[in-house]
Amino acid sequence: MKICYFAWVREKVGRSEDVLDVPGHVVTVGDLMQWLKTQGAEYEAAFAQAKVIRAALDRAHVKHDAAIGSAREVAFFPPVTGG
Amino acid sequence: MKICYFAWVREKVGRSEDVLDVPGHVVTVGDLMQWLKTQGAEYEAAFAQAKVIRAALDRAHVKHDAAIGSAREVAFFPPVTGG
Amino acid sequence: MAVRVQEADFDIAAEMKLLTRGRTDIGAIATFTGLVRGGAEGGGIAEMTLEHYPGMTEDELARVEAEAQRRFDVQATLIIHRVGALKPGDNIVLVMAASRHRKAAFEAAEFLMDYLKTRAPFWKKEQKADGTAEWVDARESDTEAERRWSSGAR
Amino acid sequence: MAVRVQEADFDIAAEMKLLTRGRTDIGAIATFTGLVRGGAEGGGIAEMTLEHYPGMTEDELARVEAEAQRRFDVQATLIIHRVGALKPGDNIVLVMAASRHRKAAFEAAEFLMDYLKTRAPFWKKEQKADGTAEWVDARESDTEAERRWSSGAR
Repeated sequence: MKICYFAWVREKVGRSEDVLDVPGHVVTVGDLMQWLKTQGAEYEAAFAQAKVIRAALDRAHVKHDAAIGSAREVAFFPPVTGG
Repeated sequence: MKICYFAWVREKVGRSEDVLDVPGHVVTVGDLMQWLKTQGAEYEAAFAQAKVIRAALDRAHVKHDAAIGSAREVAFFPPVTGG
Repeated sequence: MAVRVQEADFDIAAEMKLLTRGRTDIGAIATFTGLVRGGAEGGGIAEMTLEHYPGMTEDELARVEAEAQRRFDVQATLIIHRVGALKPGDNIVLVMAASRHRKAAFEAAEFLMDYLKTRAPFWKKEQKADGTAEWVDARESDTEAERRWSSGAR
Repeated sequence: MAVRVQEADFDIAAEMKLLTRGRTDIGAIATFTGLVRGGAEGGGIAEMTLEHYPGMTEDELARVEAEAQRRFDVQATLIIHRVGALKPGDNIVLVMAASRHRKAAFEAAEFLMDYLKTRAPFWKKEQKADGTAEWVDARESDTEAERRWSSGAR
């Protein structure tokens, strides 16, 4: 699964994307963040305040309880600040 | 007293301004319109629907009951349609 | 803070550059441009003539602008209104409001237009394609639009 | 109906001409331009970097634009958003809405900005004059501004 990071999430993780094999018990976007936190200090730092992080599945906004299903691309980022 | 006309008021009166000696009983802007109506067929036509005509004294909007006082320029025109 | 009445067309990009030149405290600019519409088929408009009351127009626009500056947190405003003969598609009016934030910029631009529409002494005459000509009637919706600024509805 | 994400600056006059070219059914164009502010003295901003999510940005802006077209009586809309390194005074975003009448044009432009601010995946990082850098925090007022479009308050 391709996982993309943006803004300070990207900076804390230390890279802009990962391609990872995710265990079967990871069902929702929220589950994925919890699992990522166990994958190293950089992930732990990036997802420490998981509540404020926003997510997208295949480039559309979703809530943390959204099922990842067959999505090919998951993204994590802070609240947007364009405009 | 200088009296200016604009848009269809001007077209009906047939000129864009008059300089007229106005009798003493003409106190308000409304009085002036009533008196003008007696000054010829063109004025009668122009001020037939006096209620819809707007007025200005020395280039500031006023209501029909405004006293002309020492104003040097009175103007009559339809509701504005710029913008 | 500028008000202009002119026959010539205007360039919105040039006006915006002038308004912001040398300053970095402006974060938001809302603008409104009014154009001559061609009207319906058949009864289409060939030309529009804009008459105004020289002297009063400038005074009234300056009053409208001062009132916007008083009501809203805006750093700069601009009103340009054309007069004379115009064709469908031509620019008629440009209003611009610059502020730190977008809410004040939008509100000030809307306010400027609503007040201009009911207070500035301009009159439009439409020459139709069939040769007839008519003075444009004032719209009740414009009076309503102005009224909301005094009703406390916003 | 157009959406662009680009590093280059834009020219509002040229964009407006493109939007109205060959048509005479547009009577009103409302625009919004967002600019980089310099910030307070001392803590002033030297540079701003705009990051985005390529692919999703364009999709999201297109969704926002389609929603504006559905909600308001607009004939044409445009969104241009810059990315990359910008300086105080530089343009960030341009939104444009063209309609027959001014009310729909203003409402659509405000709607586009409110939705863009909360939905389009852009992130701003400010480089301060003192050498520090910070990601800009999202503003609660932006979320409130978006919410009014679903609350039926307007």
